[in-house]
Amino acid sequence: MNPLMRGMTQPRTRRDVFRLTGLSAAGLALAACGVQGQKVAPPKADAVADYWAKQTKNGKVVFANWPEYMPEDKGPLERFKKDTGISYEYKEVIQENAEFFGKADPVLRAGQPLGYDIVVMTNGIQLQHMIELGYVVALDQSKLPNFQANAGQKYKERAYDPGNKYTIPYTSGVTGIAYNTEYVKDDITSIESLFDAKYKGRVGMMSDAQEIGNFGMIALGIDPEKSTEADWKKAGEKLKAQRDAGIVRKYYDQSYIDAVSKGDIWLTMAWSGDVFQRQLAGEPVKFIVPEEGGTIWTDNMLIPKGAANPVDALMLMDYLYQPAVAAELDEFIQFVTPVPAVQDLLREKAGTAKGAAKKALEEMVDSPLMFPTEADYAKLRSYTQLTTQQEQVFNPIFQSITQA
Amino acid sequence: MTELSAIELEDVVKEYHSHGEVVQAVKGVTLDIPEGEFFSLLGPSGCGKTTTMRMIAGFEAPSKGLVRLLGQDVTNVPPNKRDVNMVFQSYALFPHMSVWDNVAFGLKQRKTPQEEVKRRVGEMLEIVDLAGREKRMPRQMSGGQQQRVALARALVNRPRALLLDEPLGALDLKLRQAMQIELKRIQREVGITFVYVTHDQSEALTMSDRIAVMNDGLVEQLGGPHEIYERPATAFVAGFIGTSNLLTGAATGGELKIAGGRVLVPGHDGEVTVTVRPEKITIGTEEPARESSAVRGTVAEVVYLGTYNSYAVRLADGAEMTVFQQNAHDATATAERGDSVWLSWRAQHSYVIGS
Amino acid sequence: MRGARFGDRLLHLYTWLVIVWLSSPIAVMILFGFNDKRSKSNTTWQGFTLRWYGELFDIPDLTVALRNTLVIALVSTVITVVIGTMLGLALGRHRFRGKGVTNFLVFAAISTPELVMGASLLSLFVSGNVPRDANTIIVSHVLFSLSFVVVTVRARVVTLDPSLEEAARDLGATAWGTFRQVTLPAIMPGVLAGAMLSFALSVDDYVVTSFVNGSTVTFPLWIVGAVKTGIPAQVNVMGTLIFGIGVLIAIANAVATRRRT
Amino acid sequence: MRRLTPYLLALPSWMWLAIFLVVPMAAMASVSLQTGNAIDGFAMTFSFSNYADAIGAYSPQLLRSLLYGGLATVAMLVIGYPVAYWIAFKAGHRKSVYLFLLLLPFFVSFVLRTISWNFLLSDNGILFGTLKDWGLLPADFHVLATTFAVVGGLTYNFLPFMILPIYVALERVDPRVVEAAQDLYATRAAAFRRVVLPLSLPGVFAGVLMTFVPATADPINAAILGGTSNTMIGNIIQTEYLTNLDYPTASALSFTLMAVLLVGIFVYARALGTENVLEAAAR
Repeated sequence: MNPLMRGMTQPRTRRDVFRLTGLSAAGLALAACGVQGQKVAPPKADAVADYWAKQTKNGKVVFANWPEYMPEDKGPLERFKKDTGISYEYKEVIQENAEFFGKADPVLRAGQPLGYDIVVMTNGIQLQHMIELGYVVALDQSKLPNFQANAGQKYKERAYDPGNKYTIPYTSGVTGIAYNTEYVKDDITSIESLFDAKYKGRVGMMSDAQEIGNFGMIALGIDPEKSTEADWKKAGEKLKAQRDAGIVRKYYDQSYIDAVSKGDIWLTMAWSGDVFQRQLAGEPVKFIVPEEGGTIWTDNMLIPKGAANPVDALMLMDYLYQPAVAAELDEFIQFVTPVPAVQDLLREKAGTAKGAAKKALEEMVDSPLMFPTEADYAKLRSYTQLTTQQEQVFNPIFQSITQA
Repeated sequence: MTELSAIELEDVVKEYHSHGEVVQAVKGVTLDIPEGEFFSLLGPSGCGKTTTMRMIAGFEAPSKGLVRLLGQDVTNVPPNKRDVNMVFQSYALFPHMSVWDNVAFGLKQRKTPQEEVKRRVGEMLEIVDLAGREKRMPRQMSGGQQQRVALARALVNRPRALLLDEPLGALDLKLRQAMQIELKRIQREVGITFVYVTHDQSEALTMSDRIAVMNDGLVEQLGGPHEIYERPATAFVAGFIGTSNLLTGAATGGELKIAGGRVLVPGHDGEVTVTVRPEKITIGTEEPARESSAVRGTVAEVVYLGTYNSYAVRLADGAEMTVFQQNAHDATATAERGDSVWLSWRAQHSYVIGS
Repeated sequence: MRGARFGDRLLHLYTWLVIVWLSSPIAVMILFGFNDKRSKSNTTWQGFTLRWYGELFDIPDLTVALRNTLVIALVSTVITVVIGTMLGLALGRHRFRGKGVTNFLVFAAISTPELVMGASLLSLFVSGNVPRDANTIIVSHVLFSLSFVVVTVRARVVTLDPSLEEAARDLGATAWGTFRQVTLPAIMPGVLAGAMLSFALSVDDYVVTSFVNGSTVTFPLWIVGAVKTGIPAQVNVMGTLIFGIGVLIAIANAVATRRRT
Repeated sequence: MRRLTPYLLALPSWMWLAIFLVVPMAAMASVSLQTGNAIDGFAMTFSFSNYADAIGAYSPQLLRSLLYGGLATVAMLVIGYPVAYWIAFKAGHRKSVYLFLLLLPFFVSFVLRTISWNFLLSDNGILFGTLKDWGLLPADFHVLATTFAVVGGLTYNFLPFMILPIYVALERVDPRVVEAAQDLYATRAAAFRRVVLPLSLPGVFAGVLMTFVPATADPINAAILGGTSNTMIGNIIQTEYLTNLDYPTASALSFTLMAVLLVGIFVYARALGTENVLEAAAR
């Protein structure tokens, strides 16, 4: 029993209650066991099989996702319920990767269930920590037939999760450059435009260390996936020079998209889906993948350790890979779907649709932001893979620029 | 009058607007207070006496009329530029300042040299008997001490007039009586005009040179204590000041017939209201002589009050009269409850109101 | 005197300017609740519509989030005001052992960065095996609002005349009766100010709540999450309604006080 | 019974503060002295150098936070005091209505308010865009992403926390005391300076405490309204805790911040001539 619980359950005198110092001691004890490390080796294949052999279908699933990541009528989930008889609880509880991890970590570390069967996280430091710390259930590949059949090849070969051991993609997006066509009359093609003194004070960069680091390296012709510490430092110097020259207005989180569509900034690092939604709204923004390259990121579904209904969760994850379901989802989310067949399905739908709906669907089908071409994909790089030790070097290099 | 008037009010009116209605708190007051006078504004609460004083101090601007201090029109002069000071009902001492700082406040505001401030504050604290308590904070003092601080704070400025708003209301009886004498002494010593607002008639009678009795926004009577007591101008004044027996009726040939008796009112005919003070009446069992006013009644109540007895005597028509009888010889009462008695008083003690 | 009246009028105008300034972003929010937007973003004016008012409760999660926020704010405000007023009274009126430490803790609760408070509360709940839900949110909101209530109430209590309470006791009031009929009315401005602060803090909180919410979503949490893909116009409408109801209460209050006097 | 009263009154709050504040703080204090990383674990090494390292690395952000917090507090005082004054003395029986109106925008989520500000203050938005079209402002004029915007945002967001306590203090100033001062030859200005202002100081103190402290620690305004060199210490703590999972540094920075604020309040209380700082702090 931990000291706090003991303190709460034992009868106590008034005097004890006043003894703040005594409670502080309890707090210290609590802290001592609060942040133990528990890096785990990847589970052996037979351990995975063992785990799944013990699990049974329970007829319900709890899905934790980001807001606005599911049509309002919950169509795909409703159909899943009809087809499989599995009821669902859908919770829009994830607002940010870092924050989500920040609050999931103590729970999972204490060996307690998070209360969700599926969680969606972007590839990046937090997802990597989840995997390294053993917070993620290894998937039973044999129970993912739709994924195997329908996922695009690129979505089966992700550096951060080789062999789809722990995750499968929910949706993807591309980090490139967005610019406001009212203020930028040239065609932007190169990443160098972000470093152009012509746009002094009108450039937006991202505050995320990985994202900005990647762009610094891509600008220097370095492939982030193969970068070294020396490369990071070079990229850091380039980004620092960019800041010191007053070119950068601000290091943005999600808010860059409002800034660029209003013209506060003229060009910026950007995520494809955001820009596409603004284009559809008739705002003067354009998205390009720079000729030097951009990055691709993916929001991934995973089953957290201690999940109560892993079998049902896995069924739902796979269900979302049926092309029709994926199409319905993508039409709402408007990011890059991991199921290539969606493009044809939406094209078909556009053929029969009328009026504004038809126009919107046609724009989606033709958009390189939702369906990047092979040429686009060829320019896309993945995030740098970092060990914890590397991260302790990598992050400060770029944070010292974005958080000066 | 050769003396200069310290304070003059000329037909002063104060109106308030409240939800579209106009309320007149003061309905036209004219006063002329000479220098050095101890002047009281007396009346029940809500009669306009405090509003009148606040107009003298400058906290309220009159809706109509003029206020003059020492002959100068100050109607629109703010309070800080008027050479009068005020002692507030709740004292309004500055809670964050010591006794010394409270008393020195006015002098400092007038940029008095530091040496002089020191001397005068010291002197004034002597006068009000607070020397040695300079460092106290107001909340550490008793009500009587706070009252004296308030007095000192106002007087130290040597104002042309001192305005006192029921300054003794919060004190107990003994202290109040002591302070009444004290105030009178101080006033004589410093020789400045005091304007004293009170609802306590005995306080006003004790201290004042002149009294203005106010009722419902108007001055009902203005005069010395003796005049106001003995010759009330209105039934209100007669009733408000001391105890009065009021008798009304039609007089014929200088005599007013009432139930069970007669009241002599020489020289009056027609409808009259007569007031008789209870201490002027003699109570007895024999029918009095023809030259006195006399009335028969039954003793309803006898109250022993130490220096005198108070009788309530019921007349034939049910009206009651109050009679005071001095315990000059022994403490036994002349009459008991239920006794049938004669009340009598001399003709000159029947005062016909308004004559 | 005339100059003074002019100054007062100037200050009156100034007060309204400050109110307008504080409310100006709300005006934009209200306006865009009527925006006939077609895409998910809601930043350019695309025509007038009442559609979002009709579809106000079409996003079930958002409706739930709003309800959660209001219930949590109400409950936590009640708890905070009760225990905060008690502590305010103790600190303002009494001498007792541990007063210094208490004052220090009141200060510490204000000065702890929100993030640290949220993270450490989460560790505590996890260690104590307490499930995170609306209850843990309420507990946390009480914690960070408590000091604000204590400070405002205490400021009021220290100047309260103790003889008032003695008078009430003298007139036969019980200890509780004295508190209810004399002390409480006298400290009411402080209590009310504290309650308003506490409610506003609770409704507004994002950081601490995001740690201790478990799977309970509040209005701010839902909105922060929705920023990524564009905030639906229903959010503006709900904000407008909250604001509108508040204004109505203020007006009703003004009318009621006018009637009474 | 009498002697027990204060303890009984304080008991619920004590329990709350002890369990939900003291215990977690003690845990945090312990974490701030540990070394390690999130993956391999942290161990208690009594590493006081965590503090030196954190302060060394982030002193510019720490000083900047104190500066911004201080500027915003002064601005709030200057803007808020007259409002509190007018409501306390002149608003009559509508006092609570005005207070309510002042606080009303804060019943709407801060995210919405912030988004609205972003829209209003946009470089080419309805405000500045119009002024620029009329040629009243230079084309590159902007408020967002500047120090002014951050301090302005802090001022905006915490203003009610300044106004309310000052109002509470002013509201109990006896108007007759002000009249007494005027009667004693003080001009309106002097009566304010010598009587009203000193009597409202406890409220000012409470207001400063309630605004300076959270404004200095606030990460949100800098993140949303700031530019490239407006990072405040709250943002750093957030990054260290959430992104870098460097719990010891985050804890050490938090304690440093709290200590600096405590010292600041102490100095401020001394400047006001308050004898007992903690008494004053809770006033």
